Amino acid sequence: MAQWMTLSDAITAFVQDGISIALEGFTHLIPFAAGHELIRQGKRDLSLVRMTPDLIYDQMIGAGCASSLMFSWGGNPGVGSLHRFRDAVEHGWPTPLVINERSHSDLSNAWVAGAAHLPFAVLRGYTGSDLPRVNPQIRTIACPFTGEELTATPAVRPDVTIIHAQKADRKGNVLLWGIIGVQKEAVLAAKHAIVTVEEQVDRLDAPPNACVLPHWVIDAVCLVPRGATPSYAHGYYTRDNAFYRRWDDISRDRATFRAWVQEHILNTADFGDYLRVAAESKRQVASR
Amino acid sequence: MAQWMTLSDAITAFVQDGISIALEGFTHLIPFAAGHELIRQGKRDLSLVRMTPDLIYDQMIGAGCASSLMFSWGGNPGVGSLHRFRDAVEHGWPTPLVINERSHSDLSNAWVAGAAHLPFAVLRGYTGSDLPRVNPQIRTIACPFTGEELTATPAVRPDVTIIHAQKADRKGNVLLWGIIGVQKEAVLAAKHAIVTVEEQVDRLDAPPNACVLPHWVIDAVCLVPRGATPSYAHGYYTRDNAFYRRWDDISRDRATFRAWVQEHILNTADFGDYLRVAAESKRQVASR
Amino acid sequence: MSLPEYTSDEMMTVSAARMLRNGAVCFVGIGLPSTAANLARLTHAPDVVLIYESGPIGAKPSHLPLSIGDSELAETADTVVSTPEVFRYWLQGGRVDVGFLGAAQIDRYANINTTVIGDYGSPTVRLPGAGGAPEISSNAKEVLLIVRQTLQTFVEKLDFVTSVGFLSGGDSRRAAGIRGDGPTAVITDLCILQPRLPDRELVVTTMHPGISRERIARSTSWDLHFAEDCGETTPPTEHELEVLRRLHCESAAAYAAGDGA
Amino acid sequence: MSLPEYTSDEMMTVSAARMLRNGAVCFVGIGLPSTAANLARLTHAPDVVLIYESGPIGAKPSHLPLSIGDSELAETADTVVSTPEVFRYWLQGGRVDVGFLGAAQIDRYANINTTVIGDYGSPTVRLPGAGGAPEISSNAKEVLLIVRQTLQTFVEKLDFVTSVGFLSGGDSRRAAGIRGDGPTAVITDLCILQPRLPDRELVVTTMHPGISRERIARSTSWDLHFAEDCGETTPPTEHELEVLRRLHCESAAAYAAGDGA
Repeated sequence: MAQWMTLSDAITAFVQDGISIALEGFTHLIPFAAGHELIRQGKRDLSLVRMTPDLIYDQMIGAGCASSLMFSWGGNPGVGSLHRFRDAVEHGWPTPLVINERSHSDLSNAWVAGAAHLPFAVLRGYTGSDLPRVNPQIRTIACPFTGEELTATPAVRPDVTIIHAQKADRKGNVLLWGIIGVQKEAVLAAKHAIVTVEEQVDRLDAPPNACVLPHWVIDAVCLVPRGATPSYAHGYYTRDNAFYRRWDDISRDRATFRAWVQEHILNTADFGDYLRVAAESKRQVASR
Repeated sequence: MAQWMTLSDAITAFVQDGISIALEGFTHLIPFAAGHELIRQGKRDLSLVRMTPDLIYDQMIGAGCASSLMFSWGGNPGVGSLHRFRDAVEHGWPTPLVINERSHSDLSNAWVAGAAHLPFAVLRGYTGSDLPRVNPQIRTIACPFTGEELTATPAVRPDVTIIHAQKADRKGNVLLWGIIGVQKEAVLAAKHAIVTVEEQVDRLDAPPNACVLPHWVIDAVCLVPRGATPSYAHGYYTRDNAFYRRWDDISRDRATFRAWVQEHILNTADFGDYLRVAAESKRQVASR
Repeated sequence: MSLPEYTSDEMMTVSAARMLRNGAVCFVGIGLPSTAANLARLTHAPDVVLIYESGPIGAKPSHLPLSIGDSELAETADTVVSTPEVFRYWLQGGRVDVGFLGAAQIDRYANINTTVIGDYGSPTVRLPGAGGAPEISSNAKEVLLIVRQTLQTFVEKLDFVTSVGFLSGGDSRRAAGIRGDGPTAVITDLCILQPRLPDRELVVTTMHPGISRERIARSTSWDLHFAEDCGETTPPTEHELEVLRRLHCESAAAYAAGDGA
Repeated sequence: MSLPEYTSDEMMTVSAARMLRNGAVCFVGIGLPSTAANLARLTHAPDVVLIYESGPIGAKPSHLPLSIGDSELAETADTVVSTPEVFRYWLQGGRVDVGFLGAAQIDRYANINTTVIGDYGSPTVRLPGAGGAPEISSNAKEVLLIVRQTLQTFVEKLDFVTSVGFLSGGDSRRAAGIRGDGPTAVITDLCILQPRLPDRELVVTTMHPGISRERIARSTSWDLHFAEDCGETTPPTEHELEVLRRLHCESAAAYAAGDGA
């Protein structure tokens, strides 16, 4: 049963050091506010799951929150590398990062298996690829009818999933639309789910067959306007492409990154405060 | 690539005697017009697939179109038996009917596997049930990670799927909404797909994340207003519950059924003609 | 104030409705289960969540659907998902508290048959079949069964096991690796039966008012036992009957509606 | 009329775009593949269907998305499905005619690496990884690759095989049970390479105008062969360049947009 609460309270209540956690959202609706709050609360030793680590996990990895990462594509889309992710994998900074690497098709199938309470997923994947050689979790299975050999991979069932959505009603029923990625699966596969939303409404007014998550599959709902920034929320604000490009400079160097985290996350009280500080940083960049 | 054509032409072009065929739609949007046209064209020896045979297959089975049936629940919802289905199974009338019986969960998973081009589906099903004893296609499979034993069943991939939908645009892109059942899976699992629709529109105006089938996965689109009668089309007309109840009398007796098929299907030119004759029958029933 | 008059079917439906706690997520079969679940929703359990196998989640119909997929269910639901999603993410996913089922035959361990009377290969009566029952009975956290009690329905041995209750009783259900607690009550037009520990055989725990032990025994093919503290079912209240009858009345109007279309 | 001036990247993108036939269903990676696919859509192939792995099917963006899931893709698509559905029903389901991919390394049999430079356990450069590539390369009916040609990208041996082309050449791809025809062309900033029968080694089939055999050979780590009838790539037309440059211009404006937000 969903409870409305502050994001800070939700993270404190449901996220303990050492748990497995997924913050999902495929380019769209990435729950950045929640990622910042995990950094702000100094969470450690998290087993991260996310198809595309993106800037959100680059920040968390660089800030030392993670001990492992399950993922399928780890770049800054359209820009280049995720420097903090690379630094962790290549040099173990700030702490070593164990990786569990899969393909998009595999990991999205694994989310489906998790939501369906199956222990594994079956797909036509990886043939000829070296990935099964370096990831012993990628196995084969024979079809009991045709004898055909297919790929089997374990389901994903994290302790906590966090997503960002456009709307929730007072009971905590959640509506999202546009690019919905694996968010429904990620919520249903998790033991606990936290949803941050752009707004609270009296009625969802969901179109037929929309992606709705009923309040009874969610633990906490948190009102965080612009909570997906610098990602976007369809119908609310656009993607801050400029920030994605600026991140390349901010994150390339350890000291610059640390200073950014200190100023923008550790020194801010919450995501509203971050947005004010970030807007100020932008003005300074623009006036240079 | 979808071609707009008459239903009669579509059935002639894509349905040959002896093929496997699914007319899907879970209570809602059942493609009755297409079922009638299959009877009208005297198709024989069809391998039918449908979760709920409903009146549409009761009519086709009684008319002698089918040699086998894969299904998961064969009743007249809220009314009772499907008498033609029972007569075929119990007495082989008008021809013997080989049945391949599964559960709803199994068959809907088998549709998913078919759409995903997998040879089999995995589910938590049937434990303790006698169904695997009488259906050798229901087997077990061990999880390669946990060793847990699960149910494996073969995917469904019929030669032809026919569905009814609310709208299509000029190119043949199709939109359906409301109770969407397994229609997307049934279309994507089939070698050929025919869609009958309530109306042709200039623009679909589909809401975000709606159930849209693009024209390039469909072979034929046919304009058949009220083509789901006595089932319903959400937003267009309601279910003819009275007819579902009257069917109990019409279908109970072989001669009465045959007379009904002769008058309403074989003696009518198309579904529009059927609707006129059926309306006349209703008036007679009402005036008795 | 005189007690209201009611039929045995009304007693059965009201008893079944009372079993649903407010807020429970309930996977509803069509017919008696749907009637009972909606009665619960309109009386003591306004926040019960009804899931129908055709796709509606959180349906709040004003009249009883004749079929499992009536438009009323889609229009009043919180959302409508595909049928595979209902079975995969919601039922198998472990999100259903209570599965609400009917049956053509039931045995002493609450195993049920909805497939055939007679031999499977050459049946005397071909019944509709499994539908969602095998997976509802094994994936819902608990199951409620509603069955009219006769010698034909309460049988010594099922002609076919469509869906499991407690298999051969005792711990055999758990030993077979089946999730969920299984049937916690069977509600009939004569009484309420519940599994007795440790053997999990169904025993009568309350008898509906005016129904004798003899009548119940005569309507059961096996040697039926009665709980030591077996009492009387609380009769329907005026409010329960009023809501139930209004539901039926509005439904009858809806069922006839097609005629005028 | 003088020939228009153009860059080698423009020649590459135009060449790649021309490979897409009108009406083809194309699974598009971000970056160069997305640029080429949209150029095709805005020139000779208005009915090409673009599928992005984030969910949009039939996207018709007016500017190039910076990421794989920009709102422009969702807003202009015929429909937006979930990411699992993209990979399960549409790619694995066999509905994709052409997979359009980039790579960090490619070998003579068009196998590609997007995972690591160096050893997997202690990489010199950690690349982004597989994304959709392993299943695109094995489930699409054919694959087009776009890669800038250098000694670092055109290598004798991949540091890691992320996704397969023709494995060890000849019939080895088919023998491994992999669906689809595999890569039918590799488009670079210098030339177009295609698999030669029967060994399926990549050979140069056309060289871009002004590019010499020596330049191409110097940019390739293996002993590269040229087709017997190897000719010159048709240079970009004014129309192709105009559309491509407008696309880039509108995209640059969109990328900068976030700053003002």
